[in-house]
Amino acid sequence: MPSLLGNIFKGWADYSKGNEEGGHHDYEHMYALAIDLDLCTGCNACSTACYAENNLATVGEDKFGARQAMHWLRVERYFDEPDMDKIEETNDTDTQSRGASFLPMMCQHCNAAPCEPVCPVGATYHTVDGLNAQVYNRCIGSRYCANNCPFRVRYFNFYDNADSWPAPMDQQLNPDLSVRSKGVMEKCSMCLQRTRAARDTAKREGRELQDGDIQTACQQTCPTSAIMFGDLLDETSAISKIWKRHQVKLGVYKQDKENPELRGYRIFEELNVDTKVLYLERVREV
Amino acid sequence: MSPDRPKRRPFPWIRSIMAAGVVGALIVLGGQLLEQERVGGESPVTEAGPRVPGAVFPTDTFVGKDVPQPINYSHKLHAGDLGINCLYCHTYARRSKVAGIPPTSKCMGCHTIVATADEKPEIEKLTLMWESGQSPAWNKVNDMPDFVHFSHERHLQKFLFDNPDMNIEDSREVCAMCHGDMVEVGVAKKMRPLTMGFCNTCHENNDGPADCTRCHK
Amino acid sequence: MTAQQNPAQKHLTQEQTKDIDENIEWAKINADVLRSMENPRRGYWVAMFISVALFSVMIYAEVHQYMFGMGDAALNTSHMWDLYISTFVFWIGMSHSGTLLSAILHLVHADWRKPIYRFAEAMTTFSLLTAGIFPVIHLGRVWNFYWVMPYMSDRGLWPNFRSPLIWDAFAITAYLTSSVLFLYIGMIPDLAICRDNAKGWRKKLYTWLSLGWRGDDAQWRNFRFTYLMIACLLIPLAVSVHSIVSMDFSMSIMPGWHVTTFPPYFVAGALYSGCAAIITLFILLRYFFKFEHFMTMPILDKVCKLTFVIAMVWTYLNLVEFASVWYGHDIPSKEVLLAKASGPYSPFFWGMMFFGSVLPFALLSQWIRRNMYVLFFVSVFLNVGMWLERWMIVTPTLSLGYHPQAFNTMWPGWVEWAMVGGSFGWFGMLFLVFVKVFPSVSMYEVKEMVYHRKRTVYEDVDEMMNLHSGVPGPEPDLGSAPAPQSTGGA
Amino acid sequence: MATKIDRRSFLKVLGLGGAGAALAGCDMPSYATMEEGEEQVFSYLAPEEYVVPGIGVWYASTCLQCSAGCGVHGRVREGRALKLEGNPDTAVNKGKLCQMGQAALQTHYNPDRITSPRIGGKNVTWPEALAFIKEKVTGAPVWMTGSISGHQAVLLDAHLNASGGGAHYAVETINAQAWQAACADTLGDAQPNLHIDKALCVLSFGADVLGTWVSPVKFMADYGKFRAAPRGVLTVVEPAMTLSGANADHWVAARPGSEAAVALGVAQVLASEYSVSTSALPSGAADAIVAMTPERVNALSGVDAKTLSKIAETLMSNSPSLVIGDGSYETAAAAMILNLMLGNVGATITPSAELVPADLGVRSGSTKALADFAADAQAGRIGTAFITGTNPAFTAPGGLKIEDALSKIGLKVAVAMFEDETTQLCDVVLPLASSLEDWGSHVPATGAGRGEIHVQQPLMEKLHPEVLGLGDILLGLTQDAGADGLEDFEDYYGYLRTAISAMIGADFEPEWQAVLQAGKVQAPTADRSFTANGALNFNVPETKAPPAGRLSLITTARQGLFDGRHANLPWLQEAPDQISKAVWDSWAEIHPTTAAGLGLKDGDYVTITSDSGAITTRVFLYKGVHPDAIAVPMGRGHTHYGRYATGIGVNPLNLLDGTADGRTGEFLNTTSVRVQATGDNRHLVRLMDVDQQYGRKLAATISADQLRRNQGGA
Repeated sequence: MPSLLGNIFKGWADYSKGNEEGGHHDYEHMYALAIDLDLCTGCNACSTACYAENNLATVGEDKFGARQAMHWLRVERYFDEPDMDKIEETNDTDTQSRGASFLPMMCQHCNAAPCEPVCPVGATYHTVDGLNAQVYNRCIGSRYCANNCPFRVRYFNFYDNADSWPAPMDQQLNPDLSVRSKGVMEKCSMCLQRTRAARDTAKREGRELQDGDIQTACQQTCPTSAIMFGDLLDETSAISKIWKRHQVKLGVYKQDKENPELRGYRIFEELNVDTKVLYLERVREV
Repeated sequence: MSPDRPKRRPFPWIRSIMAAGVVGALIVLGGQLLEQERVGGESPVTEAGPRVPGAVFPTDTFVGKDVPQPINYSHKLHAGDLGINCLYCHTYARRSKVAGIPPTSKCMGCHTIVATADEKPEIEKLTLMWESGQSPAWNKVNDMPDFVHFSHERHLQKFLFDNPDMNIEDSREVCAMCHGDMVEVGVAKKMRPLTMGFCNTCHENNDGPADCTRCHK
Repeated sequence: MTAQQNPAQKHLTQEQTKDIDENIEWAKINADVLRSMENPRRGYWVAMFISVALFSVMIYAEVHQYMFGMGDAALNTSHMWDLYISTFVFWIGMSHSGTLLSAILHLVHADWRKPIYRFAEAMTTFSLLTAGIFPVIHLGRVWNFYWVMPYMSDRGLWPNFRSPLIWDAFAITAYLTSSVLFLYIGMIPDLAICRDNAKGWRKKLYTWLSLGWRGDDAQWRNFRFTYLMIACLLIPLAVSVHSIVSMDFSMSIMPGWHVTTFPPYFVAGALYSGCAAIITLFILLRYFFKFEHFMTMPILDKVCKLTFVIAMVWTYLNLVEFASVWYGHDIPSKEVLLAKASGPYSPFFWGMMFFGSVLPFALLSQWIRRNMYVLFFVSVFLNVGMWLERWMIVTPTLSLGYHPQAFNTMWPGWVEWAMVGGSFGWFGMLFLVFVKVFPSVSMYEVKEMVYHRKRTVYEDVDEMMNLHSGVPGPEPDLGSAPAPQSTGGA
Repeated sequence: MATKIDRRSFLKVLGLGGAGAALAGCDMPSYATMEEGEEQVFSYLAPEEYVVPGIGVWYASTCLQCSAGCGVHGRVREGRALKLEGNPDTAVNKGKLCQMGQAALQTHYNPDRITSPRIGGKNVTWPEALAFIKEKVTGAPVWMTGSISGHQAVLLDAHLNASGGGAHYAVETINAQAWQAACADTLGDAQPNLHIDKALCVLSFGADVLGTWVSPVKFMADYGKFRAAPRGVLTVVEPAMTLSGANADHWVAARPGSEAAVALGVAQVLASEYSVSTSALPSGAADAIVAMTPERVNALSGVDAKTLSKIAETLMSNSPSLVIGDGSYETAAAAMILNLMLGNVGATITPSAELVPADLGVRSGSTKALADFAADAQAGRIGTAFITGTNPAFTAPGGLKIEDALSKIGLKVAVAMFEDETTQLCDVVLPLASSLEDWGSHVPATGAGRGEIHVQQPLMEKLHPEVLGLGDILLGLTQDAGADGLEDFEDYYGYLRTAISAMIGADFEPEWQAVLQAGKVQAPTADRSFTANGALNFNVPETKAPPAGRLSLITTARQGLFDGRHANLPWLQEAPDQISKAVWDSWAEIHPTTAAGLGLKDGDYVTITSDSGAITTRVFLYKGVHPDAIAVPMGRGHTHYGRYATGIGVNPLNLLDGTADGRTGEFLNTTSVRVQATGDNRHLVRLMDVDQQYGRKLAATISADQLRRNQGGA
């Protein structure tokens, strides 16, 4: 009896502590991303690398058109520049004279994630590494999490996409993570399998995880090195320096920067979901 | 109410509901106690001290099926009587997720000299396979579902290599935590359920990680 | 004894001035209700066939969805929910008026509810049984639905108690059990009557179900107390169930969903669509089972007026929500509101506004309240309006939201329409079986009503004629009322 | 109960009794998912020392998805290649890969691979195929390949010499021949090193530097440094927006074929307003510049004087700059003139290193080779043709009539991984090994590594036992043809190992393992210097506005499906196009005003007809294309290329009439077409249906001045 009921009482302590301090956990790491939109050329290498690393299914034209595709990382392309600081020549010229702006959009791993409290079976939760984890075996497919995600970066297996890997293409599947069946929600896991492998290597070598031990698949293949991954709790890491240089802090819904012209910003910050992907504004000659 | 109705005691509704409640409670509590006993709690400390010092040893009464194997190898003889260390054959347990079935070259290392093909029919089968360059197709016994990330290396590191009071000769004790005492078994028999409940309980007792993503791929 | 017909009521027959004819014999009540449970005629089988056909389409759609996945329901990355959830809320809404009628009005002693509360309570139970299907079939992995329940699993896992879907599961199961209990306990005296008049398998069934009811004084006292206790427990439960269902939306952060007035708005909407459904079933039962004597016009009048009042409450709450968005600063919510009014879903939105807020004014005209055919269609369209309202809450928000990449207009796939249609078939099936197996009008309550009405009417007559009152002796011989035969029932 | 209830089933009954099993196939409590004895495990026989099951090993190799030849690290576990990453040690891509490189896995594991030799569509064995070839060979065999380099090229020449000196046609649809010709004419070095990272301003005329031009991953890495503080300015002049155009600070739409006019116009502005001397230019350049007045530029290209002066001002205020031009010889020459005028030569353009073992050098492919092949075939000068690494039947312009040119060849042998349009027309098809299961050595397209030759090694066993590598096939054919000195190599691995060991001067295992680990070997190089030389003959084409109802079609190239070779990879078919975000289908990009003129709205089908073909596809409206142009990306429209490409999209290459560039003979990728709406409309399937941000701060932009003000904040 103690093991089961104990679990709920012990669980209750964590659970209540979680509520008292506004979702506070005692984090071991706080993994985050920083993406420099001025370096991002929109070449889509990161998205294809994500397909290769995470066993993403290709669904074909009809299902893609019905918006049932599985692109965990999508590179969006916009033609307007809403707040290009007040230049007189607006965008309604008859030529796209300042090119297009690209935005790699993936799960933002919010610290106050709106998808976590609404999952009926607790299939998505915040790990001690500061990641929003999606446990594929626990998900029963109520899909409330995807409805509640303001970024729409949660993708549902509407079909059993087993036909995406006809033999011998199934030999390419990465054994470090599962192939999701129909009825299960999935999303960018910030290459959880790589984090796990790096932690095993570090433990084997008897040392702490250092900055640069873990590279996400998109970061590793990005030709202009626009994507950076790292642990915000580690002051010496490159990612902490970037967040600090752009004066962007976690846990707030409005940054109060001394120099408001710094490029770093977070998307939908006003929703107080506390995202963990720092975007650096794209730069264009006026 | 017609007077001629025969006098019959009305059905004792209340008492039957109460009785059903009690029986139900007994079943549930009994189930839990069985569960408790099956999953194991404090390890029964035998006089020779805990089998793995510093670890709560999971006990379980689960007994698996006898799985037919291409060669009926005997752990009882090799690991038991001859006292060969587990890690001699299952070398990958020290360095990788999987413990690994020993390559045929390791078996033939001894069996070209000791107990050669002409003495033992099983060894003859093995040697035939060795010469034809085809390794035996063993049937998995302690099989984890594909979505589980279980790393032998991490468990051996905690209970064997980083454990000061544990020396490598008794690696058999650490393996017994999940595989039971292989010394009394033929090829292999599942001695632990290896279900999520079993792993969870052991992790709780030995303060292992409780984060879902540590084990769920 | 025909009352002097004043010109305004010239077309009203004598029975339409009083809630119930107090001279009706108790034997006639038993006879009428028991006749409604006799072997069904052709019309019944046609209705049953349609219901079963619709339900089998639903079964086929569910098996298809179970085999191939949710894709054919045309759901996509932006619209993860659609008709399943809106129809689930619709059916939960339908169930609340049954409780309103049978529990709330019971407490306020509005005895005009007595002839009609039984089928209203049955409607509650069956719409709950129908609503219960949707949270299960909309799951991606339906075979793990039991993970929602807090059972002691050997994996040491519990459901996530912070999720509104878990509250839904608890609320609906609690509400289902209590409304089934309330329906059954309220029916025990009637079942005793049926037991005494039934033969064959019905007799065995009713004997079991009536729990040995003899109608003696101790049993009545216990019954009265139990019935009152459950009624008191049921009222807060009914209100909380639909508030929790509304929290599925108000707990989210989506524009158009996280509105603080959702709980009362949903409860009002629930009572409103429930009353409309009561009118519909009132007319159907009255027409098919010739219950003109019990389901009289004045009672229908009162139900229509009640529906109108609740409709206005709902309209007020609806407009409050629009106003709070209009004057608020949340730009995405304003976009959703404007898109509802002018976007691809605008015909359904204006349909909802017309059927939900304008059509109820038709209930004010006495002509419509008297005309069965018109009132039937008015009540059906009220419910169509309420179904559209649920749909217009779910889908337009999901079609817009915060991220422009998610902007997408979605129309339900064939699997969804099959499920929605099938749910009406399932409800119809349940209701048709109910009317043939159980008394759809509560006999002892109608007798109670007749008895009380008679005493109030004749009391003043007694005083006038200073006859001895209070003792339910033989009726004064006032003309043509035939003497009641004594029957087995109380 | 007949059977004995053992404890396990009792607990199972107990567990199930309460909840009740729901639908069939439900997920039983975790007891039931445990299987015993269901799955099998095969132990190794005698494994390598470093091979541990469960731990991935990274092997170094080379990516052959395009001719850039980036270095690759492949992750292999339990004998299966799982993931490709860039090789950090190769100077060309320094650990990075583009999306085509990432998708190389699907080329290897593609279900539509040819798995055994075929004659006339019937599977045969290798001896039968080789015997058939030996018997049917007439005349000296010729080879048609893509860009090829390294030891395969050496073997190819050996085979050609040994069997009668046939010609070698290196064919690449997407190439930089015009730029190489211009550099050769002006600098004496066809492939100078371009240093984008040292430039403060890059001006590109029709060269998609970040997308498909020469070595995109290298240029993208340099672009990363180019954008770092002090920030460089990128200006791109092209008829339709490519990936470079999308990232330009200033994108200029020029009428197709008029880039040379714009370049000369800029030179004219530099000379007149900024008095940059034009004396040191090659003859013929100065008067071409003087003739190109702004009014004439506007007439020819639609680019007004204000834009010209803005480009000139950017060039002058940000030096050193770098000007690149491609597409036609005139454009490249005009760009080189601008480089000479601005003094970029020596600053951002430096001499390339000459590879001492010259025979390993790159035979860079061109479309002129395809024209010569077709001409020779028509004239009956080709008896036997070996075709590999290219798909002429798909990429040839319609005007070339490649089908009946091929029909005139006696014996056609295709050495290919997939059935495609060309193998349909060939008599013998030999199954080729993929880049992940073959040996080879490749010289990268840009000389970034100064003589680095990338080594290609197999990451895993061959998927299909019958396939052979190009090196092995060449070695076999050459040994049959009786070449001396190659007899004692029984496979290409032996030949390659001896050749490379000779190059590094050590024939022992450790050195060879070191080469395989590095994935590259350093070949000796000799420095080269620029030699200014003679005349530049200019005839800038008169590109006028097309007559009513006609537009000029451009076949744009995209980093993804490239020239159609990657159409059979589902990852790349489903990867949204970088500019239009469309998937799994072709589209025609057209300017909104032109579309309004033709009465077209988004998603309308149009039929585009030229005098050598017609295609019907949907319109995509956006302002990133010149109003007189209609741009259809190449890559789709295969009639026979496996399940993922057949019948998907349309092939604009067939519409080109095959007019060639004067100096280089390359096909121009523009032709005049008639565009008619067909009336039906279907929503073009795209990643996102909106191009605007609706006032939300998603991809925010700031001006460069604000960045410079906060240089510290970067």
